[in-house]
Amino acid sequence: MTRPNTDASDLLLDMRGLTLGVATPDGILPVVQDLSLSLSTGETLGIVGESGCGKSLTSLAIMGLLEGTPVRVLAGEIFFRGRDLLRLSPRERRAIMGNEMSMIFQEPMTSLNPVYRIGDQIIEAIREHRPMSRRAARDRALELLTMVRIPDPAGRIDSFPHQLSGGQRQRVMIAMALAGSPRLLIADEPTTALDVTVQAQILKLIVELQKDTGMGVMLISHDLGVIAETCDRIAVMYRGRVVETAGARELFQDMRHPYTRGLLDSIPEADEDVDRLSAIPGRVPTLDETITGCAFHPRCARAGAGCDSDQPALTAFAPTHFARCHYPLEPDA
Amino acid sequence: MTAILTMGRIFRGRWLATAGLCWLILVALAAIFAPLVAPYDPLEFDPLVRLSPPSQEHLFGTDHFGRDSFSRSLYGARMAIVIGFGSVVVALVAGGLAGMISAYFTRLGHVIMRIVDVLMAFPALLLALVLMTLLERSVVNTVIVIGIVYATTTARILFGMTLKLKGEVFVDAATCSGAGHASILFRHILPNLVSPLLVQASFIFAFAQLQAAALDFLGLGLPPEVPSWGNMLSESRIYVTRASWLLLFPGALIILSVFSMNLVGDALRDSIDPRFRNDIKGV
Amino acid sequence: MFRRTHWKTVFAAAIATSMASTAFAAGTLRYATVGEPPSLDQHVVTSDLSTTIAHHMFEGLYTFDASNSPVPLLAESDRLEDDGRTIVITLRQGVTFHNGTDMTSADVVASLKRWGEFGSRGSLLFSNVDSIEATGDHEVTLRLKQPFGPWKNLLAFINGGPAIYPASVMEGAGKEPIAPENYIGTGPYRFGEWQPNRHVELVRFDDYDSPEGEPNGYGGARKAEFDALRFIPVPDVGTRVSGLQAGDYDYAETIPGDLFDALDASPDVTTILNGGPIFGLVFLNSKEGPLKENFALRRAIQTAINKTPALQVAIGPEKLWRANGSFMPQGNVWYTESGAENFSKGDAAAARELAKEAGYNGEPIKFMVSTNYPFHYDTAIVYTKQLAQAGFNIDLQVYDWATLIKKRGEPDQWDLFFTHHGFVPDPILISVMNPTYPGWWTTPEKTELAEKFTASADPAERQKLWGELQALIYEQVPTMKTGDVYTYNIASPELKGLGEATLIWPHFWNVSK
Amino acid sequence: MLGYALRRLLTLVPTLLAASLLVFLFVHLIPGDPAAVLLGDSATPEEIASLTRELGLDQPLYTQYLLWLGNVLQGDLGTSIFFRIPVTAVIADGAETSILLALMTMVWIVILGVPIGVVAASYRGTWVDQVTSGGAMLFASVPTFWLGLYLILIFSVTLGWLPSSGYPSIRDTGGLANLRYLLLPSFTLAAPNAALIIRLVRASMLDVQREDHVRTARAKGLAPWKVSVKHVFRNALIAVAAAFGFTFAALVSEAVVTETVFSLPGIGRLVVQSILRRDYPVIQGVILVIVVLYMVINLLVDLAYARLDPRVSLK
Repeated sequence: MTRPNTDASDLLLDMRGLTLGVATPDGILPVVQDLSLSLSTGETLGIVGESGCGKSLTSLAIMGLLEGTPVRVLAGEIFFRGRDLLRLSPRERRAIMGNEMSMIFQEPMTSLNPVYRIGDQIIEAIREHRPMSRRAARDRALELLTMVRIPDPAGRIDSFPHQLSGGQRQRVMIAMALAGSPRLLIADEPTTALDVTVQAQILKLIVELQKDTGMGVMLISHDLGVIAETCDRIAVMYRGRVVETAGARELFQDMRHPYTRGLLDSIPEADEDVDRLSAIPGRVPTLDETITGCAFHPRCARAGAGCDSDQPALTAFAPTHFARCHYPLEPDA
Repeated sequence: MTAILTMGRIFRGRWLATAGLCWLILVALAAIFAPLVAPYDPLEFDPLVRLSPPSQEHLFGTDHFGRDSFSRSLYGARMAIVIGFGSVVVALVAGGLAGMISAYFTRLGHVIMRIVDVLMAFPALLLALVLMTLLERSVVNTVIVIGIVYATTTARILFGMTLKLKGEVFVDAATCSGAGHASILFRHILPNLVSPLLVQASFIFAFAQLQAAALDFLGLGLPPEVPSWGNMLSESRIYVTRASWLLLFPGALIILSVFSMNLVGDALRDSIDPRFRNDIKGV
Repeated sequence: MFRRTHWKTVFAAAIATSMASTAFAAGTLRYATVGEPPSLDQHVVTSDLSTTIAHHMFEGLYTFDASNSPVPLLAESDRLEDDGRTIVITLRQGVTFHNGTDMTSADVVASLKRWGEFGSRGSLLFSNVDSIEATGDHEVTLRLKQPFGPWKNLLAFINGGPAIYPASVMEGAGKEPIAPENYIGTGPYRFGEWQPNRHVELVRFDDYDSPEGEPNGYGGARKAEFDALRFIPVPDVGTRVSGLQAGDYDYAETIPGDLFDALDASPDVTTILNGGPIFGLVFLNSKEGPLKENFALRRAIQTAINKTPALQVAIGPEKLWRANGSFMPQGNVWYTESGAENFSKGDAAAARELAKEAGYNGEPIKFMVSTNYPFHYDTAIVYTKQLAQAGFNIDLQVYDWATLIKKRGEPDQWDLFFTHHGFVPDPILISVMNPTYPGWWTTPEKTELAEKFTASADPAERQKLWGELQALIYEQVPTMKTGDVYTYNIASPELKGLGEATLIWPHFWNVSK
Repeated sequence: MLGYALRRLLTLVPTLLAASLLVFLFVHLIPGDPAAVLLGDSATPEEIASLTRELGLDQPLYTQYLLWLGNVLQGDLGTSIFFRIPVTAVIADGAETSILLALMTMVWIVILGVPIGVVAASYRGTWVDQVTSGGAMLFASVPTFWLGLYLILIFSVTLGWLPSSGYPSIRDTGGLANLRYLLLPSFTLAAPNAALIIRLVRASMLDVQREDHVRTARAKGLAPWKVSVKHVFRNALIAVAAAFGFTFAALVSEAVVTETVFSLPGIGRLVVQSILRRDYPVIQGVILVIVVLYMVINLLVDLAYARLDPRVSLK
């Protein structure tokens, strides 16, 4: 893929040929292959795909949180504001983490340390990168809690995580992520574990915060609906590869990859699980299954000659619209 | 066949645990074939060869009766197995029933668990000491006493596990389909507890050896005439310098066997349902 | 502020003590005992350990010299009147109790009365005593029903014996041992403290009035060289040995025979043999069960046993045991071989024959033994095997000691039990002579001989009668002696004045380090 | 918190009553007779019976129990048959040794168990982990008395560095030099328990490391040691604290053996010797005290647990 965006000044994140592998007793299995994506300041990039497609691992790789997992970066570069994160020392990397770049996770229930008050956890994030007095940090924490619309922040700041609802906890997570005034916010399934009504509130909050701060947001979700509402640009991943990427409007109007179609058709009822997607037959193949050619072909209704042998290349359908398919869909009438 | 495959899966890549398993198999074989393998009668004494160091005739030397330590060690393996299995059976049956029933019938359970609390408040060895003085020294009593000691912890563990399972869908389903209490407890809940029970059993087996040895040491365990590793140590403790082989061999046998059983238990624990993994303390 | 100083002091003291720990120990003898003694009240308690401690504190009218003859201790002299029916004892003057009062005849009378009524061995003498009274400030008169030979030996044997307490302590004292605060005697050491589980400590009695004469056995002058004697219970025998080797104790008692050679050879350890041997006894039930009055069956059992292998197994080095059938050791005035040819036959065939003649049909014979004393148990194992080979059906019942002594009081619970006996200077003190001792040997033959034995005051006649009694023991087999065991203790070589051997109980007057 | 503690203590009362009855029955059902032990081998059954009467041991069991219970409720545990002094005094005397032994053992357990456990967890899967975890399990498999015997042989008899046995009271020596006497015993006692703690610390560290909030902490850009200490270890402590309750019970049991091997004048040996002597009041008193102590320690563990884990509420 040739990179479409060359304006270095607002190019925030630029991944080139990122390949991740997991070490198993049977050898190293690739989980993300040759992934190239970029994100500009102020932009919201959605990454969508079924669980196991490698989207979360990609986000962890960007954050530098792969340590402790069996997953390693095998190849590629991740440029963040012009610096290749993969070449930084751990210390330099940590100076960016939680500061210029921060992340919120899927499980607000477990992503906060249960034994510390939420205020202290936010203060910890603030003071890690900005030397200031506890009192000042506490004021800043209150400010952040107000920003994420926690009701009665002064009363809540000394609560323990278990005393808050799921939505409130996710707000606390967001407050914590904002502690360092990040340029890039990675949100990995931030609403999956929440009630539908709360989901909308949280998404709305993220969008507003993005508008206010001008940060870039990478929103990861299995739910095309969530992505559609919030993102400027969307990348669809399947089994470790981007299969289609386009502007949000562009994608929905003119999708080319059968998998994207499948995802769209199966936008689930709010409370339904990913696994129950009915529009796509079959299941996501497990990692140790070797599939030659297009990884989607066993489930693809359009699969034809060559699909089971040749990996399709990323083809441009428009200047900002690419897809990876031998038999792409025709534009809708 | 499936059992062997399962074992293969559990022990794959764990060479230490595998070595432990092999040692335990060896101990079991020694226990079974002791009368065939033992070069001497373990009770036959000969004052003329007393306290002789290890040699070709007496691999592990002889004790102060002039009895062959190697033969006694082989028969000691028998006692180790009897004590281990016996305690496991007593602990699992008594403790398991108490725990499961308590979790299932909550009101009765409240009473039972209080009794368990009272028993747990007695430090294990003290309880065993008092009971052993009260009863008399015999293999059966030792097994019962050690079993009771571990029955209390087993009851606690099973209580928790059964509670967890009780809330599960399949139990509701069984209840709806009109299954009786006994059927639910033993046909639906129990099968789910078999593997954690096995793990618990392996740790009880290991600790029972140490408890029995401690009781033997305090002179309140197996009858002194029974050749057990603990008795061999207990009788020979004054010979620590005079006849060091009398302490080294049985000591090493106990340590190796307990160590092996712990390794095996550890390997088993890693293979069970993670929900129950933390319930079983073990080593 | 106070607290800070306080801790400083403690810390300084800690350093001082750790540096001066040897100095602290110099004036104290540290004695590792087999366990906690029961009460130290000598009247009612017969534990040897209790006496080992208490005879530094309590004294009787008499004691024994090195040849086990009674010599005066608190007594000064005595005379017999009325053909030996009246004993007049003159007391030493100027003897002070540990509480500061003078010892007078009132104290002696009170003590002897309580001992006579409640004491363990008191009835042996007092069943013959008509009256006891103070016939002067320092004179006591005993009137006997008939002449009684062993009176002086009984008064000299302090174990379960007539220690002299102040009359005030004796007031109201019964069978229950007197409490430690009343441990008031006349000995060279007085009671210091008893920290249960930790130690019993005696401290030097500065106003001690020593008898005169060269030290000889327990007789003669006594001088307390140590500031304190500390008796520390160390029940684990291995710990006693290693503790002495490591310098934590100066003296440790009852060491296993098998360690003798190594310890004897070690320059860091002195071994001290006990002069008077102890001996194991297997009592046979004369009151109930298959052995009751079946003397032939008893002899069959006796014939089956060979005592030597048991001694080899249970004791070890030959230096420490004798397969001796005489109840009194070789060299002792009471030594006699009468009847002893049946001591250790070890003839299974003959025994089987005898048993058959006695009508034995394989009824189970209950043999009680305790594991608290390894030599009891080891010996019993060997005997059981020998008896089984002779066709006896032995039901070996292993108990702890407390259970055994309870059970042996119940005649229906046992047929044989194992115990051991300490050295005693007069055969009258041997437990089998006591008709109420479990076993209950009260045959008419025994009673008659025993009466003659105690009535006689003539040493030669008494020796002859004892020979007949011993022969009767081998004939009626109320008990079986297992052989003499010379136990030994170990000491730091720094201790001076211990002598070659212990008479009965170790003593630490005239001993220093 | 205080209210909770008081309520908990109140609920202990029935448990304690049941325990006291059980203790009393167990102890009195043991065959044997303290009077016989006290009087020694030469005593005749008649003499023993008369002393039994004087000691009041011939009364019916329920009378004796009620009498004892009544005294216990007034804080009087009775008089030792053997020592002829109050049981409370006998226990108090043994308590110094046992408490110091327990404290030193805990120190060993903490200074050995926690760091080694943390190291093992940090080097998970490497040879460091295998050696420490395997070694810990090996130590947990050694009979206490066997270890003690060999430690005495090496450090006291052969090297002469440390006292072999016994423990003089601080009252007598007036200093902390006595603690030397407890070095070997406390290590012996600590070894198997430290091994348990090592494995527990390691396992809970690994469990916590897998938790999401640790990833959050790392995402804040915290240095690894901060993550380890503030987030992983702090949370792992919860499970470890719970284990200290178990450890205490194990300590009491093993102290019986250790105190016997090292001839320490502590409560553990006291109870063994008292069983052998049938000193009923002392056995009852000691066990009752230990049971109370066990319950109080469990209460303290629960309180500590609640402090360590705010999710736990004390009800």
